[in-house]
Amino acid sequence: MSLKTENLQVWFGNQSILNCINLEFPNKNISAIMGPSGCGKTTLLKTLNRTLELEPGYRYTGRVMLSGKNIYAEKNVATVRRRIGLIFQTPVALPLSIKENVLFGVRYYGERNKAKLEEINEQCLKQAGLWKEVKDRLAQPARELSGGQIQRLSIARVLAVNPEILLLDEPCSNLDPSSTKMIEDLLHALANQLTIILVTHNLFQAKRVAHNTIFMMDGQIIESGETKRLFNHPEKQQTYDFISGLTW
Amino acid sequence: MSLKTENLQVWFGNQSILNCINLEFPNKNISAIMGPSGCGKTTLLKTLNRTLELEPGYRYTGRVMLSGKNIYAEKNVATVRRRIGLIFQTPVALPLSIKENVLFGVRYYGERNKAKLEEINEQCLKQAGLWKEVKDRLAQPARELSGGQIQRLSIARVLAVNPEILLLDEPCSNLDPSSTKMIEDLLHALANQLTIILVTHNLFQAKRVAHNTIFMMDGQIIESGETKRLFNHPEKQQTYDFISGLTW
Amino acid sequence: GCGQSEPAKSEPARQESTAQSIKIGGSSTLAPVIAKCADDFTEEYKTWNKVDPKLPEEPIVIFVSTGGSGFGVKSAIDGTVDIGLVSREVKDTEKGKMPNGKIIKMGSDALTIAVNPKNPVIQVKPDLTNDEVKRIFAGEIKTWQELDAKLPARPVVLAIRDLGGGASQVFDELVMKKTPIAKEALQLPSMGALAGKVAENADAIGYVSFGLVKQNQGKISVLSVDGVTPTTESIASGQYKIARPLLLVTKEQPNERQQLFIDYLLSKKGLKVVEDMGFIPPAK
Amino acid sequence: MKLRLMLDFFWLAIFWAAGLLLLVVLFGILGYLFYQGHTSLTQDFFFSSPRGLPLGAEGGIFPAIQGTLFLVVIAVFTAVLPGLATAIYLAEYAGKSKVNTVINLTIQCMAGIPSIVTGLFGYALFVVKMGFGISLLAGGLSLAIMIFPVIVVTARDALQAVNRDYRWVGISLGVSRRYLLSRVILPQAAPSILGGLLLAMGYAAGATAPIMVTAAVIATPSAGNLFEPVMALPYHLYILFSQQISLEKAYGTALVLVLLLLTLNVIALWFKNLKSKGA
Amino acid sequence: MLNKKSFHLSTGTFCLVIACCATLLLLSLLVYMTLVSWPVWFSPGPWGFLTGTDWNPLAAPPQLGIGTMILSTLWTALGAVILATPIGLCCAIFLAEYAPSWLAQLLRPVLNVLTGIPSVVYGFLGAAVLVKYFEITFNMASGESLFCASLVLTVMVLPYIVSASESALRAIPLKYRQTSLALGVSKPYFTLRVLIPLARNGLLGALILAFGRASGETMAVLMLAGNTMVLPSSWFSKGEPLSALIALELGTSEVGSLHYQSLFAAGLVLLLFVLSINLFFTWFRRDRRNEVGKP
Ligand SMILES: Nc1ncnc2c1ncn2[C@@H]1O[C@H](COP(=O)(O)OP(=O)(O)OP(=O)(O)O)[C@@H](O)[C@H]1O
Ligand SMILES: Nc1ncnc2c1ncn2[C@@H]1O[C@H](COP(=O)(O)OP(=O)(O)OP(=O)(O)O)[C@@H](O)[C@H]1O
Ligand SMILES: [Mg+2]
Ligand SMILES: [Mg+2]
Ligand SMILES: O=P([O-])([O-])[O-]
Repeated sequence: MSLKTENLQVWFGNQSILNCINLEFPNKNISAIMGPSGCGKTTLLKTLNRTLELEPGYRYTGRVMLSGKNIYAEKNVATVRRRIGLIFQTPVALPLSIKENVLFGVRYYGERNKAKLEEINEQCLKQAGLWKEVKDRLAQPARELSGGQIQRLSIARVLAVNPEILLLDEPCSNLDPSSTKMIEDLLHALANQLTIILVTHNLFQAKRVAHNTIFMMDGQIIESGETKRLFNHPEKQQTYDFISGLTW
Repeated sequence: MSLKTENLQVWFGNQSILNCINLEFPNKNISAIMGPSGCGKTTLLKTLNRTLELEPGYRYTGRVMLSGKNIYAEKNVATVRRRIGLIFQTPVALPLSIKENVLFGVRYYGERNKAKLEEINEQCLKQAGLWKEVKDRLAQPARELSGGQIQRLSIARVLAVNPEILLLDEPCSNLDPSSTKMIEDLLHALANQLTIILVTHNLFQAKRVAHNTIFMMDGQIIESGETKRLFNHPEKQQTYDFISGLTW
Repeated sequence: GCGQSEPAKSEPARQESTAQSIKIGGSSTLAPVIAKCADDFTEEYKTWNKVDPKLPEEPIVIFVSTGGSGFGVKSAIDGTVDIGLVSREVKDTEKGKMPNGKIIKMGSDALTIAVNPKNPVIQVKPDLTNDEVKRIFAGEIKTWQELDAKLPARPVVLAIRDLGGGASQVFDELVMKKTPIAKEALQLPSMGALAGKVAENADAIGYVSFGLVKQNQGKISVLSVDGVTPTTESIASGQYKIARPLLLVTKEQPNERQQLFIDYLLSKKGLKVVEDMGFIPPAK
Repeated sequence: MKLRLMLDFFWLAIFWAAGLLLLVVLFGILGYLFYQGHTSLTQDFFFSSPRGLPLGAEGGIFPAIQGTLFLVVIAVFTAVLPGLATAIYLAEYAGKSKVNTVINLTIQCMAGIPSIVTGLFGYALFVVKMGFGISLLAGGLSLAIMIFPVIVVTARDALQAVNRDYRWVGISLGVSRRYLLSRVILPQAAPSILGGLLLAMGYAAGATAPIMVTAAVIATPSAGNLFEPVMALPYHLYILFSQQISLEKAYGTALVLVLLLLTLNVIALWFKNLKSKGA
Repeated sequence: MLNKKSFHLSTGTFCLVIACCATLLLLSLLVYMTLVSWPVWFSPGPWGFLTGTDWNPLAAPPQLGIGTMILSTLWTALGAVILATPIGLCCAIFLAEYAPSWLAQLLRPVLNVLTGIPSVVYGFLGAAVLVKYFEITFNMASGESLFCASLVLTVMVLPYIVSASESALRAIPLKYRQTSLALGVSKPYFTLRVLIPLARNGLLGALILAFGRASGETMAVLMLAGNTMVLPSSWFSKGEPLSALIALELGTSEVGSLHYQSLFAAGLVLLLFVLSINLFFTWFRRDRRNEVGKP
């Protein structure tokens, strides 16, 4: 599914947070969004699946087109959010068992068939690379998992509701190197089926996983393009400063 | 003033936070401390000026020597803290006017002479590079200043009580590039008079300002030495991983 | 200023203040009468020197509180009040605790067996025997129908005074004679409340003070007991049996001011209030 | 899915209904009181003594207003200093020590003491043991025991709410706690502390049980002497109603009591706003 | 410098002394009440006193049993909590999750005012309005009942439940909300499946607190419960809760008499009961903190 933003602008109160964002995220590709702290990366992700609406005092103009349709014109917000899965920076285990965490959304959407539920559970946990570690303790509370496991559980939970696009906000910022590796491999695998958009503050991670990279600053897109090109031959001075570590 | 730690160990409750720290901070030099989040950088700084004692449940062994005297053997804690100024990560403006913020400590130490107070105020604000921006509104509440200005105000406030050593905890983490630049210049200038110890998570900042760099992980010193040497020829694998962005 | 809350200093301070003011408390039947008198007294004289030129020019201050006859006797004994109001006989044990005390009779009252005017019992059975009254309050007669077949089968709601009321003790003595009162009975904290309960509840029966019946003319109806209707005459003559005195008690001999007020209470003006409130002034 | 949407709607309706019920209850109470009581609110009602037969059926409630004010003043004056000192100790000095835990626990337990038990204790201690008699002082002190924990808790929370960073800054500069407290923390916490004090005053003004046996009488011409009893609004209301003296006056008294409380609440709210603007 | 240091110490010590005195006040209250009521714990004995159903302290051999009152207290308080729980929780959820901010800002002072309305006013309104209403609508012989008292207590404890539950709900980190809603589920589904389980302990704590408050209430129950000595057999019978007993009889009991002592014993029972509820609440809250500590 292709995702596109057209002249997107976002304010909180009177403060402008995103400014004239025009982006296109290619289908079944991984795009990385980078930029200094507070530049609006998280806000952009939230705008893309309408969780922005949970923030008090937001305002927006412009459009976000999913397969040619503006998601903000859609009546049913829940469906939009289901189709565009968002995984937050801090991994969250809902206060349910591991299995119920995975099936949380599925159950809401009315699936009652037990066998079917079991199947979804197993498949998604496998996709998230968590099945082996947890298959013997599916009924245990999810909060007993480690940070990295909970991060993968979040991914499984989103995959369970069958999204077409996956947004990830700094998914590895709290993880140790080996968990990071696991998530990156998972993203590579998922890129065959889904469009993935990834916010990261780790230049090296962007280099490793992303096909495209977008560099933002102060709510504006400074530069975007193929990852290699952007890192090796940045067109803008700000981009150069950022990747050489002057701005952080 | 030379500062040295000898076999410093710190626990919170039963959890060991700092482990056998032996460091020497050369006189009138800037030392940078780096390491992944939660490795104990802030704790180390707090140990160095005895604000650690305000944390409930801390325990320590070892010594911190200031000019050859163990600061933990000193009766008068307040003096130790005055001599070793600490500036916290989040800049804090006390709910007083700009001028009173600067003079907060000075007044406590009994300075009553008006002219003298004025002089200290002006001199410290100048040192912190803030004088020009605020000289016309010294009586205004300090919270109306911007983040970078408050950070510099904090530095002025500490300078006003005449410290011999300056500890800074990620002083630029919330600042924009231009404010960062200003603070870095300020540190360079201050290094002529003071010993400065700086915690930073920004590799490039360490490269730019520090004479020496210390790399910590899990409460232990992994490697320390001259900045250039450490970045170009790290001796330990962990250091290499960290500076090449694998660990963060 | 509230700094001088030291207990040591309080004694003299208190003596002084009791010397100036008069504290009166007790029977909820009598308290409104005394409160009214005190109000009139204060309004009329304002300062003590107007009552008696020998006294200094100080404002007259009289406090009246309620709480029941039990409270009246008890507080008089422990000195919390200067004059206790009691609407029952003072027991010998109590008299023993205030050997120098004075007991002054303000008048007489009776406990009438009162019901709501809407209650058909007034037409059907306006006269009860003492035994019937006893059985009603003992809870043996639970519905009006059990009292008389012509009456509706609605429950009897008993309204009584709590333990501290003089009325409850008088009633126990004169009517119940050791038979315990039904536990279902509603205990009301004052005679006024008891009268109010009977006035507003169609099924209620209670022993309302004669004075309050007169104050609430039309709102409360009275049944006769053993053929005697409580009236000023029948009570004064002792024909109506469930009668009780209205007393003022003091622990010591009343001081000058207290005596002046007691005199006022026993004067024409005071007794007029007693009469106005429906009670029977003491026989001259 | 349809079922799910209906369920969603059902719960939404329940939650909204519950929230609105709260508004209805409050405005129902206030509205009803006002409707029944506003006719009594004449100048005479506020500024004259109870009169009539039985006393209170006519006239006003001036001595009761006076008495309530005196009681509240005594209670607040007695409780405020120990309350503040305890709060300061808890917030500033005790840290996470055992003492802190014990005192905090005690304060919480004290806040839970039923008001009638406070009255019982006050009666036994002040009225009987210390010999104050049924008096303004005994009632005021009983009320002080009652509002003491309220003052401690609000002041403690207000002090603790002051930005923790201020403490760190102050301490790392090597100044003393007392200096920091008086120059930064107390001024910051003052509006909240005052607000809490006002609420405690409202609490004391409305309490009946503690003064019923320690201070209140049904008639007194004046108030002000510490060792003499007083009339008080809540007790007067209780007597007016329970002795069936006058329902109309009872509504009037209740309305006055509630208006007093509303005023205190509004002022407390204003203090709070003052603070949020200032910070 | 040196005297500054000593002054600093003395401020702390001064405050500590005061704080300790306050602590001792509670202790002395307990001790004092125990001392006064001492004989009662011997003559009828604790068991007889607590379970006896006859209360007649002035009779020739005095009958001292407060079982009836204890039962009445429990009935009214439990009844109030049972009634207030669903309403209170729904209100709290509404405030924390659904109310538009202007409405929430209006409702919070409303809660404050409801907490502040004196209990005598509640009792008065209950007696003047509710009791009449019951008598007329249900054709009851007399409208006072434990239920009536419970109903008014419900309104009185509702604000406590709402504000304590609301803060329990608000203490739940935002991330749970965002995570759930980002999956495309509805708010009520999130509320019931995630929010309430997360806040469960806090919500229970609010109820415990409310139960403690309701048990100690005096004026409202005094005016509404009916004050009869009969052992309450249902929610709709009348009764005399402990607090009402004390309020009603303290004034008339002679200092030092057995009556006086047994009223203190009743007060002690009430006090210990409410204190243990409070202690239980504290223990409960501490327990909850430990759980939230985990991610
Ligand atoms: N709910 C909100 N209300 C007001 N301002 C907000 C809100 N959320 C975010 N902001 C502001 O919007 C700007 C962008 O925030 P955002 O979280 O998108 O930054 P980010 O790029 O994700 O930063 P980081 O790398 O630190 O996560 C920041 O200045 C932030 O203060
Ligand atoms: N008061 C405390 N009580 C218990 N544990 C603490 C306390 N303060 C810090 N810690 C723990 O000590 C460890 C080191 O904390 P510290 O703040 O020194 O890390 P840091 O290196 O400064 O991290 P960051 O880069 O995120 O600021 C962490 O695991 C932290 O959880
Ligand atoms: Mg972000
Ligand atoms: Mg840190
Ligand atoms: O007049 P009482 O003693 O019955 O209140």
